[in-house]
Amino acid sequence: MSAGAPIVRLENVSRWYGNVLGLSGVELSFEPGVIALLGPNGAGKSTLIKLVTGLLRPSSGAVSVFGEPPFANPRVHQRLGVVPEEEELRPSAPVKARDFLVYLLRLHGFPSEEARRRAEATLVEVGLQGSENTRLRAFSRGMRQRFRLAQAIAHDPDLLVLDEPLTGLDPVGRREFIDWIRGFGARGKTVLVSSHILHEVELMTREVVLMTAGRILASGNIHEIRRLMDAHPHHITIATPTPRKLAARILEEPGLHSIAFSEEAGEVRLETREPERFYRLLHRLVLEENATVDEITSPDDNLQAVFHYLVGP
Amino acid sequence: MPLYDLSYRRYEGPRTSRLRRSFALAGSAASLLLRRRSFLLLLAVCWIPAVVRAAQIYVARQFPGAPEFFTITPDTWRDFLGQQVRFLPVVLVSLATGASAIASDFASGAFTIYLSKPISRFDYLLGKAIPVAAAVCAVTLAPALALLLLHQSLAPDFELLSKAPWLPLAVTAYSLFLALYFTLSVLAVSSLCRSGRVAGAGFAALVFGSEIVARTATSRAFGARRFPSLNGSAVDAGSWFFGDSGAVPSLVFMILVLALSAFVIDRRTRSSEGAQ
Amino acid sequence: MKKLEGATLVARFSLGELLWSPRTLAMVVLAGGPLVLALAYRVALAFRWTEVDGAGVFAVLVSGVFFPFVAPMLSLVYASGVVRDDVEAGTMAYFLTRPLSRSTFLTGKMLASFTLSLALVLPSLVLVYYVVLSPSGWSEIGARFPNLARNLGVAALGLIAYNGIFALAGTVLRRPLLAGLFFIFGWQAVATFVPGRARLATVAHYMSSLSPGSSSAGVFAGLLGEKSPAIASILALAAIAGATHALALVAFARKEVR
Amino acid sequence: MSIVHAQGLTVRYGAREALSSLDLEIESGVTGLLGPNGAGKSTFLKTLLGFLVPSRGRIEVLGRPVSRKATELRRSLGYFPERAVYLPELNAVESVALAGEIGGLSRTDALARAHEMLWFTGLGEARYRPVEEFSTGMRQRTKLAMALVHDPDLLLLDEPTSGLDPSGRRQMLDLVREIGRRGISVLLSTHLLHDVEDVCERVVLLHRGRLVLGGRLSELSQSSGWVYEIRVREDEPGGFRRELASRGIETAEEHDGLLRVALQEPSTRLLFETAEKTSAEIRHLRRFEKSLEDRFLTAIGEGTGSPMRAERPPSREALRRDPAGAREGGGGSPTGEP
Repeated sequence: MSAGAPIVRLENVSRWYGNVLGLSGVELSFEPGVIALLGPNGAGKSTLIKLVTGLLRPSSGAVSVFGEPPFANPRVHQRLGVVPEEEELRPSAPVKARDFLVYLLRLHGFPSEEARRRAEATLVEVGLQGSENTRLRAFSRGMRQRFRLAQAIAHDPDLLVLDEPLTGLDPVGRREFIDWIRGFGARGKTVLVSSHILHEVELMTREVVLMTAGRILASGNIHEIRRLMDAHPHHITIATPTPRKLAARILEEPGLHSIAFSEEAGEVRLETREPERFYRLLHRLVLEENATVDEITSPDDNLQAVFHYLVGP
Repeated sequence: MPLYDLSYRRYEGPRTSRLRRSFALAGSAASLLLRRRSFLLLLAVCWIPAVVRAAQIYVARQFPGAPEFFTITPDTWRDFLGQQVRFLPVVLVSLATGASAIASDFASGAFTIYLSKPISRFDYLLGKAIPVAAAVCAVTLAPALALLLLHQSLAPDFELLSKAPWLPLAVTAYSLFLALYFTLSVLAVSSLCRSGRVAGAGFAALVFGSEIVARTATSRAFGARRFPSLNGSAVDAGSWFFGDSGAVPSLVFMILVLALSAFVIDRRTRSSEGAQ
Repeated sequence: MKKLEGATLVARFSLGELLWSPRTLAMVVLAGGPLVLALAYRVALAFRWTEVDGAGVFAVLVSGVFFPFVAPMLSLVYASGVVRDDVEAGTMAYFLTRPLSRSTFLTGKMLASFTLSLALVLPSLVLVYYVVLSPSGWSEIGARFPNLARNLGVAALGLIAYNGIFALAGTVLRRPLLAGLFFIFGWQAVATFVPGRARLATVAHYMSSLSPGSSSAGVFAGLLGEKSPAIASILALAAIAGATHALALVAFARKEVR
Repeated sequence: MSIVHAQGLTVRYGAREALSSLDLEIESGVTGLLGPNGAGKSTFLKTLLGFLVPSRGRIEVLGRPVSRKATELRRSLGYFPERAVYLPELNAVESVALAGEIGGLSRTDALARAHEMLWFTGLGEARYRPVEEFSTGMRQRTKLAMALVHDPDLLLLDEPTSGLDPSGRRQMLDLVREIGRRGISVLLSTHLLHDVEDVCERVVLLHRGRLVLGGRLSELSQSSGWVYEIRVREDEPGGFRRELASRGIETAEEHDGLLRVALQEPSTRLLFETAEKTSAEIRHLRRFEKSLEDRFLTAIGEGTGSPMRAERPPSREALRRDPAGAREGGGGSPTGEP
């Protein structure tokens, strides 16, 4: 790829299914790293993913991956790994997991020996050791999901596109794959991942694309996005043994939007439009006036809140 | 004024019997079929032979001097029922009602839902079989009895029934046997598939295929006098109910098909119980 | 990867898939049906129930069972699934995101379905031939060999035409199976019976035109009145096969598989 | 009160034991059923329903023994299967009403309850539309209505939030909580531990067909020592952590700049002083509680059990192989089609 060109670029892309809107006027480009694709059901995430992986063509606009249109394009697919939307993976014939993966690798042009070696190594990687000779049809949901991941990474692609890759995986598997995805992105590769489980997305990346109704709502670093959202004051909760006293000191602070305290719970809840200023004040109170602060939490500064504010409840 | 609670409420009302639950399943399938215009059209077309027969009875009764072709004997009913099978009405209604009955429940996972409710496998199959059997009866038993009534209302005396008092019974028994035979065989094919279309195609191919084989076997080149086929045997076996013991081999073949169908249905629904 | 290499890779794998899929059992029964009839003929012969000679029986089986029923059904079941099978199994998206051109992929799939239907029909034909003719002795078997060879050729040619038609249906239509059944039992059965040119739009007509010693038995008897010339029939079958396969490739290259 | 009682329960698939001599007692209320893939969760649910026959052992539900013949027992059970299921060709009301009738309600009662259940699950507006046209979220709600319509005493939920978007998930969990409040016991099988922390009072954790952990959720997540989670904003990354280290305070980094700090005393003042010195700002500070995930990992032998584990459990080493070497290594590099 030429230097500086984005790995994936969508220029004014729209996609219709008859009368049904899939995507509308999407402008987007990705650089290497992990990018999370978020949005409610029906927001157009899967359409976008199918456009990028070359399973669909745009109704208007242009999609390019590695600088080329991806639809039915072997040059793009050579460097692409996909976990598609379809969860079912049940060939009618009793194909063994290893044989199926070897076949897929051979379609990538690996000679048979190398394909076999890679297939076996990858199955071990995803935790399917011992199930190489099991028929795909007989796989449980969790095993199938691991296999779906295996086939996406076995040829070591430069771009990974994952549609809900963690569905059906157990907590151990989730943790491993979240780590793996982060590590893969850190190696200079590109990962586009869609997920509904926001706290898991937070573990993978801070770069997100938020979609709704076929449009891009926001894209970029999650903390940056939060900062841009001035309309929503930041919620902050302080746990302290002396809530009344602390609240009184904060009350005069400019930018304060609302404040409430509870002696029983030992906490102060407040909303501020100038969080930077507030944090500085809080530090001063602790260091200069000996206030005790046990906990500082802001339920606001996470993906859940951003998603909630932008997409709606 | 009280504030009513509109969230989840517990149910304290009465519970129905198991048989009623099977009927609920059958009723749902039946109402879906009757809602379909194409199915009603099919039923109407399947009644055309009965209308022709009615004309025959009318002519025979109103014009005593009519040619022999119009004569009414007990065999008229046997031939009528046989024709309903030979010329496909029975096959078509069983296809329309039964091909997707079990297959689509497997594909959609409805089978799991049903069995997680308080009904047994048998209750479920009963609920699936009733609409098919009813549809088969609707194009065999119902028109045949209607023709019998028509004949009796036009006839000046009870000559036919006094000569053959067993006729209503034979008509009923043959029709019910046909219903059982086609219901079980189409449900067996349905239980082997995961899509109603494939099941329908499979059943049609079985009927046509066995017919082609039987015709070839009975052709001049082979000289076999009889060769069983899904449909042909069902036509042939009719004679047994009307007092001809020569049709026993066909009857035996049908019973073998019934047993095989029952076995297949049992195996398929048993193994799918846990696997779903 | 070379195109040819890719297509054979796909064909090899798909062949294995088709071979071990549950429907193969039904297909073996289908292809074995005529063999059962042939054995029945031997029994009838042994008990002197029949006087007809083996050659006549072979002709009946070929024109009454193999050509109008076994060959198209086998082709239909295997070829109509070239695209839909993978869509229904959920495997299509995995194949279409591999670096392999669409045409290569479909070529492999169609090659597999054709090979398998051929592999079921031809041996069955040869076995039936042997079973019905063996009572007449080896000399008769040898003498009539050209007849068998010609029937094998016709079967292969017919199968490739059917393969193209049903593969095209499978690529373009959502319900290829129903359309295919209609084609076999509806259109071909009717068109070969009615006088006029309708029969020229069937595969069965050309197959029976080419088949030596067709007998008057069988479902497609009406056809026998007018045969098309051999060369024309061969060309027609080849044209059908070429056009349908090519159309399927073109349609698939642009198809969005959901 | 105990609603499920299993003793020495063994269930096999062929030669494989999916449940092996499982002894388990489940109290009424909302209980989370956890376990890694293949632990036997779905098998357990299917055994409760009588779909699978145990090869050894006993299992009682609501005080009655389960068997294939125990049809009437299923009147008290509601089952929400994992896979997407629907009744073909029916709309939402018809589906739920039919489920009710099969569940033993009369036609009129079933219809009335079907409407009630669909309002309850939030499908009121869409109840005359065919279920086949529904989105994932709507299908899940229909499934829930079908599982509830005959008013079971025990509801078995297999991954009810799978495929739901964040708001759909929250609404589903709210429904589960509400159902629990109405005196229906719920067994919630899921991989999303956050969901369990949200709605469950108790958990049972299966591993390799056996029970490895069980009890009240509140008792399972306890704080240990003076360990804090902290996030700072600093101009020079790492300075804060280095300064703490120089003061002899142990730290460990989690994801996204989150630090885990073990203090020697309850006061947090030290942290603020350190922040002042390294011109950092504390943006998040919280007493660390052992999460359900930690308990989960420890119980099945994947975690370290220490709140100060330096790293998350090592992923399979091979995942971090060198890709460049692998491609060339095996000889024959793939070439694109011309």
